[in-house]
This record gives sequence, structure tokens and C-alpha cells, in this order.
Amino acid sequence: MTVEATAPATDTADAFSCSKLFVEYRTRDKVLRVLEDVGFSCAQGEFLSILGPSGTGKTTLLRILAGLLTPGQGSSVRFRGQEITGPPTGVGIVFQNYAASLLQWRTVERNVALGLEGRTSKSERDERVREALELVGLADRGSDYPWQLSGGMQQRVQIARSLVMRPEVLLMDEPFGALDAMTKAQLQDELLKVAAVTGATVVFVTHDIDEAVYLSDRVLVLAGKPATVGRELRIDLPRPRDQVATKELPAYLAARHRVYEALRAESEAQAETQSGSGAQ
Amino acid sequence: MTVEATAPATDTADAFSCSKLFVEYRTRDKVLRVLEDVGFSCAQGEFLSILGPSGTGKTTLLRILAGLLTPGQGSSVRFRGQEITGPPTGVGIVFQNYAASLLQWRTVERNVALGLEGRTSKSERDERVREALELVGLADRGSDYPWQLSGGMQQRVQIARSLVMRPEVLLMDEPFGALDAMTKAQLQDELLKVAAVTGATVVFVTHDIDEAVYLSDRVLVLAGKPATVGRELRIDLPRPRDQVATKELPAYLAARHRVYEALRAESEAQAETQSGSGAQ
Amino acid sequence: MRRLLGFAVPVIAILLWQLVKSTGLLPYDNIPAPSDIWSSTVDLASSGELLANTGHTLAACLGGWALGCVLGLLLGLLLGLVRPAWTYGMASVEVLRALPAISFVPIVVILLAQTVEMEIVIAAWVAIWPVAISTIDGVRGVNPVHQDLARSLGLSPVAKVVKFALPTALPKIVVSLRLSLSAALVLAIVAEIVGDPDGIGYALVQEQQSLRPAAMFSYILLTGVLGIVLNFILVWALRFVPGARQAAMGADDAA
Amino acid sequence: GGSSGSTSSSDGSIRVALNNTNDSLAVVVAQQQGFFTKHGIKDVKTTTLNDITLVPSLLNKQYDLGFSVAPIMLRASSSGVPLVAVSGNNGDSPEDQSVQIFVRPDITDVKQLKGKRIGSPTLTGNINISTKAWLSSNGVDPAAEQFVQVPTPNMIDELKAGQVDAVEVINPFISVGKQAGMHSLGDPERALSPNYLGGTYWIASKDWTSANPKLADGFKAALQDAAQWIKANNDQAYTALAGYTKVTAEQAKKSPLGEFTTEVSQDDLKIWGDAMKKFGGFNGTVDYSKLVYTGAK
Amino acid sequence: MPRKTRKSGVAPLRGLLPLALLLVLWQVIGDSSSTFFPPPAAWFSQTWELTSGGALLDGLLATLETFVVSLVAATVIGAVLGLLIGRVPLAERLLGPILEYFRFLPGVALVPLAVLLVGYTESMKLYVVVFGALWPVLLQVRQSAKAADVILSDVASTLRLGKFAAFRKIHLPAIVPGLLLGVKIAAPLTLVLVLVVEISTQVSGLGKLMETAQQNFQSAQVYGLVVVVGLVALVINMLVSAAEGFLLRYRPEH
Ligand SMILES: Nc1ncnc2c1ncn2[C@@H]1O[C@H](COP(=O)(O)OP(=O)(O)OP(=O)(O)O)[C@@H](O)[C@H]1O
Ligand SMILES: Nc1ncnc2c1ncn2[C@@H]1O[C@H](COP(=O)(O)OP(=O)(O)OP(=O)(O)O)[C@@H](O)[C@H]1O
Ligand SMILES: [Mg+2]
Ligand SMILES: [Mg+2]
Repeated sequence: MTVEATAPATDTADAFSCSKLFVEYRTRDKVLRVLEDVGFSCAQGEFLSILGPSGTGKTTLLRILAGLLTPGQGSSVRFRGQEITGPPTGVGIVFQNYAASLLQWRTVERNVALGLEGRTSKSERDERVREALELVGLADRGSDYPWQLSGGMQQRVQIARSLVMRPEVLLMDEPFGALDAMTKAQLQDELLKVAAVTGATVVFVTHDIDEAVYLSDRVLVLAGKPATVGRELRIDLPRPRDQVATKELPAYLAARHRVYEALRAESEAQAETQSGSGAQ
Repeated sequence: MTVEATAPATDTADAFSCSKLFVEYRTRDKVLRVLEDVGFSCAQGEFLSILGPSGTGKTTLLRILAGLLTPGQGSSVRFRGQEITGPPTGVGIVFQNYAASLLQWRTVERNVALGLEGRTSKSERDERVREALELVGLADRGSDYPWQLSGGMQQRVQIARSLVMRPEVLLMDEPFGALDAMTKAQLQDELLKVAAVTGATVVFVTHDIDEAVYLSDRVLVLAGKPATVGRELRIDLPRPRDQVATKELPAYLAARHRVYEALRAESEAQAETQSGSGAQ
Repeated sequence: MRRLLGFAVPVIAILLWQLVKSTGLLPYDNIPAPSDIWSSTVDLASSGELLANTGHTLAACLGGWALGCVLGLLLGLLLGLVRPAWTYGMASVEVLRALPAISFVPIVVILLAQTVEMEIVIAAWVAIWPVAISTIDGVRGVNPVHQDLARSLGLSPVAKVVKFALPTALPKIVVSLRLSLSAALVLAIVAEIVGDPDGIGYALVQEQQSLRPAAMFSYILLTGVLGIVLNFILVWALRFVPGARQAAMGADDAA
Repeated sequence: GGSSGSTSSSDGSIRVALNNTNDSLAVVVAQQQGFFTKHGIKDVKTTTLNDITLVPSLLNKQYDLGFSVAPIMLRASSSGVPLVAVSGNNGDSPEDQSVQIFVRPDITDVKQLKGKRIGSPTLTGNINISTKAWLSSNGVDPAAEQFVQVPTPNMIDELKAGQVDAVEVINPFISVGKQAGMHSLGDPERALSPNYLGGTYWIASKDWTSANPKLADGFKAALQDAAQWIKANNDQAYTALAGYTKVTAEQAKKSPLGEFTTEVSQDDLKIWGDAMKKFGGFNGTVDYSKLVYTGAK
Repeated sequence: MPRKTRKSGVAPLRGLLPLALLLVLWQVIGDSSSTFFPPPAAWFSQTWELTSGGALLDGLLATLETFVVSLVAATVIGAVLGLLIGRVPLAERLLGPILEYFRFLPGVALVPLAVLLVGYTESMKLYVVVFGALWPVLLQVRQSAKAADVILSDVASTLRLGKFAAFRKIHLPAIVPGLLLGVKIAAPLTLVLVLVVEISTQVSGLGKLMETAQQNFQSAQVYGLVVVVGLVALVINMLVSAAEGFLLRYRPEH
């Protein structure tokens, strides 16, 4: 059943915990505050989805969790109880902009192998790369260059690149956004399987409500300008999940409905504040 | 109601008509045939969606319709009865790779104004740019540079850039793929409104079955390696459509189901041929 | 056929030149006719002088170029990637790279005598800067998503340079390798004209003073041929450098 | 190539830097006829140099002796470079007109050169100083002229093309120019002194002469022999000239050989120094006596 | 706190520190009577003498004038040719080989030829300098023109921009970073070439002063003039970098 979540707890068993998090982008002529007083935590092994309107700060939040962006002074962001100062080990990331994230001068195979180089033997590396490419359905395109692939294929290369590292934590920014329904469903299941087997924590940004509900233990809705955590919804569906069976559960439909309502409420609230204050 | 479509007719009232269309990509060491014997036509004012697995050739097809790619010898692709030799007038396109298609050195406003420059007066241009940006919800970001925007925002800039031209034909490659449900719904409705008012023809690539059904008069499913038009489904839902009312119609659900089935059947058929022949 | 198109322009130019010369429109003794240049080239080639001088100049040019490129690359990486190095060194580089190499010839002669080493130093000096500047510019152009990726994969600084910075900079570096090559060749010849009694530069002055302008032109024109050959080899060799393939091909075609 | 730097030549051999004109004939002849060996020099290596890097090469001991001209020697010496003239080179000979001022066809008198553009092989060299003195003695102010540096082989063409109005030409280009119909306003060399003024020398660093006085003496004696031999064997001398300058024998014969001398006159050097002060912007101080090698004591 | 907008722009003057230290070291341990390696203090005093008759200023102005005109000409010609052969395959086929050939001709050896055809004029200096200085711009522009994203060309053609508008609005801005890199490399090279031509013809400028000093064995003055050239170059490079900072201001980095 879907349950309104409790206040974020700080606990060393958490993979991530944030409090009083805020972020400002400084450009030549203005300062844009994107996140404000964001507080939440994510338990180890949890599958947490983040939803929110376009431009609300989801990518920004993910980059902070990845240790790629330093939040404003006074913010606290912890990974396993430690304040984050740089990219923590064992954290993999799939970027939203797949085209920019691939190395154009490397073949698909060598893009996937990137993080393994110098860390594993050549034979193990080849084996793991092959497995990862098979997982995303690109086993036969290993020797192509990124520009020879379609958009969805490029995105899958990126997914393979992070899975091949067997990360304990996966940060994924709209990883399945460019994929068709079938490929998407297949990769969702693979991801759930990988997470279950390895016990990995996943923080997952998506725009697809069905996807968020199907995959997650919990959904955060970011909204507002600057954005904060508007709602937090626990998704209590049994695991392992199944594309047909799970989606036919009444609990699934109820959860889906609640997430939808939460999103609508948040966007409406946002639209109001926005027209009211004119701030941005 | 959903009706299996008839064989493609060649008619000068058609916006596009293709027959015997095939495409090969030639790289250093191999030739990859992507499309094979594709034949269909698209009437003026029709809203045609194209669905299909990732990497099947949807983007390729759209680039051919836009006159950006020359198909193989013997293919016939006509726009309003004329063989296409270069980009035809009145055709706007929204690219899948939004990041690469924006001019990084121009602000949002000036990216949108690009096609109007020298063709309208300054005041009209400013007015139309403002309108277009408002339509996509970016009225307050006109003076930012593309890198200061989120992924979804960049995609919306691209949409504004093609709408501002008031094209008679719009070719859109996963235009709403990077958007959240609310923004997406809103832009879908705006697009339908624009198409209705201007009588524009739209060819729309998407992975979202709901979106395809909600927007289209007809859906083509591309599948196979090399791909061809696997199914063609007419969507006979009343217009104007409405996010709530239309989606509650039994006819909507039935259409959705048929499209889903068509897609699944095609991908399964493809998976079989593939494992059978090993060709690619 | 399409490849031959490139020869059209030079062939027409040579024919025109021959024409104005044989009709007496160009009365200068120091500009010989192409036919004379050709026959003197044949003479020089058969006497072995041409080969010996070319070999000397080539050695100096390639030695200086290789040295300059390596130094330029290292310098460029240092300044492009290490912020304090840039802050506390870039202005010095800006000053150094504008110093006219030929005004140093007498000084280098004091240190190294009139030897091929002197030429190598002069050629290296001019080869360093294009490579260094392109490397600085290139390694800074690593796209933001790639920077994020490299950090999140926890790559070592060396791996970041090898896997991201260098490949990103490569197209620009390839262009500057070619620029440096021509600069090194020209400066090696200038050093021979001014200082070292050997090689093409020395020979062309000697030929001029011995009243053989045709032979002098043989050497001058030979330099261009030498350049084309060197450039062709460079572009060809770059195809074997992983990642440089595309960059080299984008840059070549002339050869 | 140039032999390597700083080996000392106490082994009885010498390395000599030549130039590519008639000026080096005596050394070449001395080498060919065995005069160096005769005077106790075991081995002679010669190299033809293009330019004025000679002085640095003497300092770094790459060469022991080299061809030079008075202005270079005086300037180097006043800057503290310890040089000496071991031997003279050109001597007096009335028929020798080794420098000529060629002019454009429409110029027939020195006075017409006023304010004109004149091409000179080296702006600070002996020929240009002589030319300035010559202009001055003919009532033309050299300060009002525009002097430009032109490589000697290009002078005739540039004159033809009208890019310069007059040029200071030396052999073998004088004969080339005459063949081409150029006309000359005369020889400026005697403008500095009624007597022929030697301006070319074989120089060495003071270090070398003090360390190897025997070799220096031998060098000078060998040149003395060569001078006599050249006088007696004019035809063979032309063959030698053609050999190292690489001009054809026919071409070589067109320029007079002149006389060779090994004398170095302190007075001559002083005349040069004064002329340089007057016309060459030179303001250094020179001890002329120290410039002349006086032989082993 | 957010992604740093790194200002590469103009190199700070602090960067002269290594050179300054080197000079101080030279002054301290150098031999003050050395003919060819006089210590820096002597450079200053000897070079200062040149300011008396205005010779230094005249030379500086002559050199600067040729420099500015040549750099502008080299940039324009290099950019036009680079774009042409980078974008028009026929032009590449026709001109590629001959340009590749010219690139390696030793410009200095061609000075006599230029003199013969043009004379001892400022424009002769210009021809020779431009001939040698346009290559960095040409090659970098050609590379950028070839590397430009195909999607941008697609944007131009689907918006039906027309050849000229597409060029001005898309292809030209897309090569600006390459152009600037070319100019950055070409600027000091141009200065060097101006000096080389001045040295070998002694027509005018700092090069003439330098050659005169050289022939007079006034090494200290040569070094002093070299320092002047270095400072000029520093100022020029700062200007080029500032122009780059301005033209590429749209970029997050750089
Ligand atoms: N480098 C930057 N400089 C300035 N502003 C930025 C920068 N990056 C992002 N922003 C702004 O911050 C806000 C949040 O951006 P972010 O990319 O985090 O959004 P998002 O939630 O991921 O959106 P989307 O779903 O469209 O990807 C946006 O308004 C964007 O314009
Ligand atoms: N420039 C190219 N060179 C070689 N192969 C290419 C090129 N562009 C596309 N392809 C190949 O053509 C096929 C179809 O690509 P296309 O981009 O049309 O797919 P798509 O249907 O748009 O896929 P997606 O939904 O993932 O965007 C793919 O297999 C792709 O690898
Ligand atoms: Mg985002
Ligand atoms: Mg696509």
C-alpha cells in the first residue's frame, strides 16, 4: 500500500542523507537558486525515484549526490554517514545527456570498458563488457562508434558503462527516456534484477510515473521555485516485480494514482507561487 | 474505432508519399541496411505517429522526409507530389539530439529567432519569439544560454524554434521525451491546438504509446532488420481531444491496446528473425 | 581523376611561368625558367648533392620538430591542467614564444657551434609553441559531462589526461603538429642560411653566389616537396595512433 | 658539416673559415700547392661560411682562422672581443677594380644619386663605408641616401627592376653586370685613401695566436707563397678559383685576380676606424696596435 | 559553489615570475664583461641609449604597424581559405595540394623574390609576413569547419536559411573557437616574421635596430630589444586573449 512517508531520519545505515540542502547557480548577471532546504535520506539497498517538473533541479540534485557539485554553504549531504567532498567510490552515474557523455573517439566496447581499464585483467574486462552489452541488447554493436548508433542505443551504451562497474550505488538521470516501451520494460527488469542480486542502492530520476511506481520503494516529488521535496511516497509493492502481474495489482494502480495526484498538486502549487511572486 | 489501414495511395493531396524506400549506411568496413521497401503516405493535415524499437530507423526516416538524407537509388519520396531533393519549404523539424541542435553561442531568444531573422520585422519577430517561448513555458529564460538550461528546457527551446516558423509540416523526433508528465501533457495540447488552427501536417516519432494514440490520426509501426512498415493503425478518436475525457473513452483504451499488441508482435517477430538469421 | 584535380593548379602555374620566361616578359636572371630549374635539379640529384643536403636538413628538421613537439605537449599539459602552473607561467610563455629565433642564432652558435645540434635547437624552439598553445586550448575543452564522468569513475589524474584531455585536444594538436613541422623545416633552413655550413639552406646560398639561380630555385622548390612528403607521412602515421584517426583524417586530404 | 666545437688545435692542424669569393683564393691555393705543409702545418680543414657567425665561432674555438673585413674586426674588438688580424689579403693593384657602383641607365653622374636608394651587401660593412665616403667626396650627403641590404647576387636584377637606383657590386658580379650592360659610376674604394686600402683580413682570436704562434706564422708564410704563386700561374689560379667558388672557369676568368698581400697595416685599420666613425655610426674605442698579429717572439 | 565558470582569458602578470627570477639569477651569477652574455642591467642601459634620438620609438611603431596590418590580413585570408577548403570539396581538391606546398616554402628565402617584384616597401614586408603567418589560422579554421556538427547544418537547411545566412549565423560562429586558436598561434609568429624580414632587409623597425646592434656586437642591446619584443608580444597576446574571452563569453568554461 502507499503510505505517506515520515520525516527524514539521519542514520549511518543510510546510503545518502541530506538536510538543509540548497544550491545556487551564479551566472554573469544573476544568481539562480535552484534547490532550497531539501532534506531526505535514502537507505542502503533502497530504490528511490525522483520526479518533478522539467527544470526543477533533479539533475542538479543527482550531481550533488554524485559529489560532482558542491552545494551551498551550510548544506549537509552525507554518503554512508560521511560528508561528501568528492565523488565517492562505488557510485555509478548515468547522465541525462547521453550524446555528450559518450567518448566519440572510442568504440562502443571501449566506451563501456572505460572505468575498468587498469583495474581488471584484460580477459575479465572483455568478459564483463560483453555481458553488459548483452544486457542492454547491443552485443553486436561493440565495434561501432557512438555516432553510428541511434539515440536510444547511445543511451543504452551509457547504461552498460555504469553497470559494468558493478556499483553499489547507481544514480540514474532519465536513463530509459529515449527508449521504446519494449526495450524499456526489458531494461527495467534487468535493472531490478541487478539491484536485487547486488543489493545496490538506486536513485532514479524519471518523468514516467508508471516507471517510478513500478521500480521504486519510495518516490520523492521535487517542486517549487526554488525546488524542495514536496511529497514523499512509499511504494509498498511486493518484490520481485513483474511487468504484467505487478501492474495489475490494485495497490499498483492506487500508488500510481497517488503519485499522479502528488505531482499535479505540486505543479499547481508551483504555478500559483510563480504567478503570485514572479520570482524565479 | 481503430481500423487496419489500406495500402498506401499516391495522391498529390498527400503531404508525403514514399514507396520502395530503402536506406543504407556505409561505414569503413560494412554496409548497414536500415530501411527496406518502406511505403506509406501521409495526407495533408494528418497527424501521423511513428513507433518502433530503438535503433530501428525512425530518425533515419524523418531525416529523409526532411530532405536531409538521400535514400538509396530507386527509392521514391515525394512531398506534395514532388520528388524530394533538398529540404522543402514550410517543413519544420525538431531533432532528437536537442543539445547538439541548439546554437551554443546564442541565447534562448536568439536561438528561437534564428529562422525569422531577415524575414520579418524586428517587432514582429520579437512578438512571435515571445509567444513561442510562452507556449513552451520558457518566457522568463529568453536571455539565458543553452548550457544554463536543464535537458527538458533545451528540448522546449527547440520546439519553440520550429513552432515560431509556423510551419505547414512539422517533423518531430521524440520532442516530448525529456519532459515530465505535466509539461508533456500541456505541450501535447498546445501542439494539437497549433495543428488544428494552422491545418499543419505532423509526423511524430515517439516511444510513448499513450502519446501516439492521444495525438494521432494514424500510427505506423516500423520494425524488422532492416526495418519496414510493420503495421499501420488508424486512430479514429473525436477531435478536439482532451487529456481526461479522451483517455477515458473505451475507443482510446482499445486503440492503445491494439498499438501495444502491434508493437509487441513486431518486436517478437524481429527478435525471431534476428536470432534466426544473425544478420544485421 | 578527382585526385588529379589537385595538380591542375600547379601545372597551369608552371606553364604560365615558363611562358613569361621564354617570351622574355620576365627579364630577371635570378628568376630562372622552370625548364632550367628542372635540368639543374636533375644535375644536383645525379651528383648526389641534393640527397646529401636534403638528408642533413631533414635530420635537423625532424630532430627539432620531435623535440619541440614533446616539449610543447608536456608544457601544454602542465599549463592546461595545473592551474597554478598557468597562473605563474603563462605570461612567461607568451613572452618566450614571440622571441625571434633567428636573432638567437649567434648565441646558439656560441653554445653549440655551427652544427646540426644548433639547427635542432632553433627548429625545436619554433616547434614548441603551436603544440603547447593547442594543447592548452584543447585539454581545457573537455566537455562538462565528460569531466563529471571522469570524476565519478574515480579516474587517476593520469588516466583523465590520457583518456579525456588528450583525445579531446587531439584534433587541435594534430593541426599544430603539422604547423610545427613546417615551422621547424623553415627554421632549420634559415639556421643553415645564417649559421650552419651544411644542408639545403647553406646550399641555396652557395648556389646563388655561384651564379646558379636555377640550382638555388631547385633547393627552394624542393623544400615544398619535402614538406608535402613529410606531411603525408605524418598524416599517414597518425592513423595508427589510437584516437588520432578521425582527427588526422579531418585534417588531411591534401596529401 | 662544421667540425665539433672546442677541440684545441695544438695537434698542428688548423681549421679555416673561408668565404665564397675571390677573397679566399690564396688560402685555397696554399692548401692545393702544399704551402701549409711546407710551413709546418700538418692538416688544414676549410669550410665556406655564409655569414657573420664567424666571430662567435672563433670564440668557441670551432674555427681557428677566418676571413673577415675591417669593420667587423673593429666593432668586435671595441666590444671587447679579443681578435687579431693574422694576415692581410687584398693588396694594391692599379687595374684591380673590385668594387663598382652600378646605377640605373638614366643616372650618369654621382650627383644624381642624391636622395636615392642604394643597395649594399652589408649596411655596416667595408664596402658601404667606402661608398659613403665616395659619395661624400663627390658632394653627395650619404645621410640623405636610403641604403638597403641586398644580397650581392640579386643586385643586378633589382637594379633592372628599378627597386634600387644604385648598387655596390663586388666580383664576380661586376663582370656579370657588365655583360648585362650595366654601367658603373666607378670604384669607391679609393675614396678613403689615395693608396689602395686593404679591407679584408684573416683573423683569429688572441687566445689562439698566443697558444699557437707557430701555426699563425706558418699560415702567414704559406699565404705569402700562395700570393707569389698566383702571380706566376694566373691560369692555374683561375682553375683553383673556379673550383671552390663553383662558377664556371669561363666566368671566373672574367674577373681580375688582383694582388694578394699578407701585410696588415695599423694605419690602414685606423683609416677604417675613422671612416666608420664618420660614416658608420661607430663610436667605440680601439687599440689598433693590439689588432695586428706581430708574429712569434 | 556550483560548477566553476573558469576564466581562462588573460594570463595574469604573475606569470612573468619565472622569467624575472631567471633574469635576476643571470644578473647575479653572470659575467659582467661577457661580450655575448652580458647581464640584464647592461641590457637596460644600452637599450636606453636608443631612446635618445627616438630611434626606439620609431622602430617600435614601424614594427607594430606592419604587425597589425599583417595579422589582420593573415587572419582574414587564412579564415577565408580555411573555410573554403574546409567546406567546399572542390576547393579542397583544387587548392589543397598547392597550399600544402606553399606552407613549407621558406618565406625568408623568398624575400629577394618579393623585393624584386614589389620593391623595398612596407607592402613587401607585408606579403612575406602574411605568406608565412596565415597557416595557423587556415589550418585551424579548416579543422573546425570540417568538425562542425552535422546537426547544425541540418538546422540551417531545415530553417531554409539561405547560403549566406547559414554561413553568417551558423558556420561562421561555429569556427570562431578554431579561428581564435589560430590567431593565438599566429600572433607571435607574425611578430617573429616581421622581425625576420626587417632583419634581412633592414628596411625599418625593431628588426633593423636588432640587426644593427648584432653587427656592432652590442649584445646587450640585442637582448634589450628582445625584451622589448617580448613585452610587445605579451601585450598583444593579452589583447588576443581578451578578445577571445569576449567572443566566447557564451561558454561555461573558457
Ligand atoms: N550550469 C548552470 N548554470 C546556470 N543555471 C543552471 C545550470 N544548470 C542548470 N541550471 C538551471 O537550474 C535549474 C535546474 O536544472 P536541472 O538540470 O537540475 O533540472 P532538471 O530537474 O534536471 O530538469 P529536466 O527534467 O528538464 O532535465 C534550471 O532552471 C536550469 O536552468
Ligand atoms: N551515421 C550513421 N552511420 C552508420 N549507421 C547509422 C548512422 N546513423 C544511424 N545508423 C544506424 O541506423 C540504425 C537506425 O538508426 P536511427 O537513428 O534511425 O534509429 P531510431 O529508430 O531513431 O532509434 P532511436 O529510437 O533509438 O532513436 C541504427 O542501427 C543505427 O546504428
Ligand atoms: Mg535533468
Ligand atoms: Mg532516433
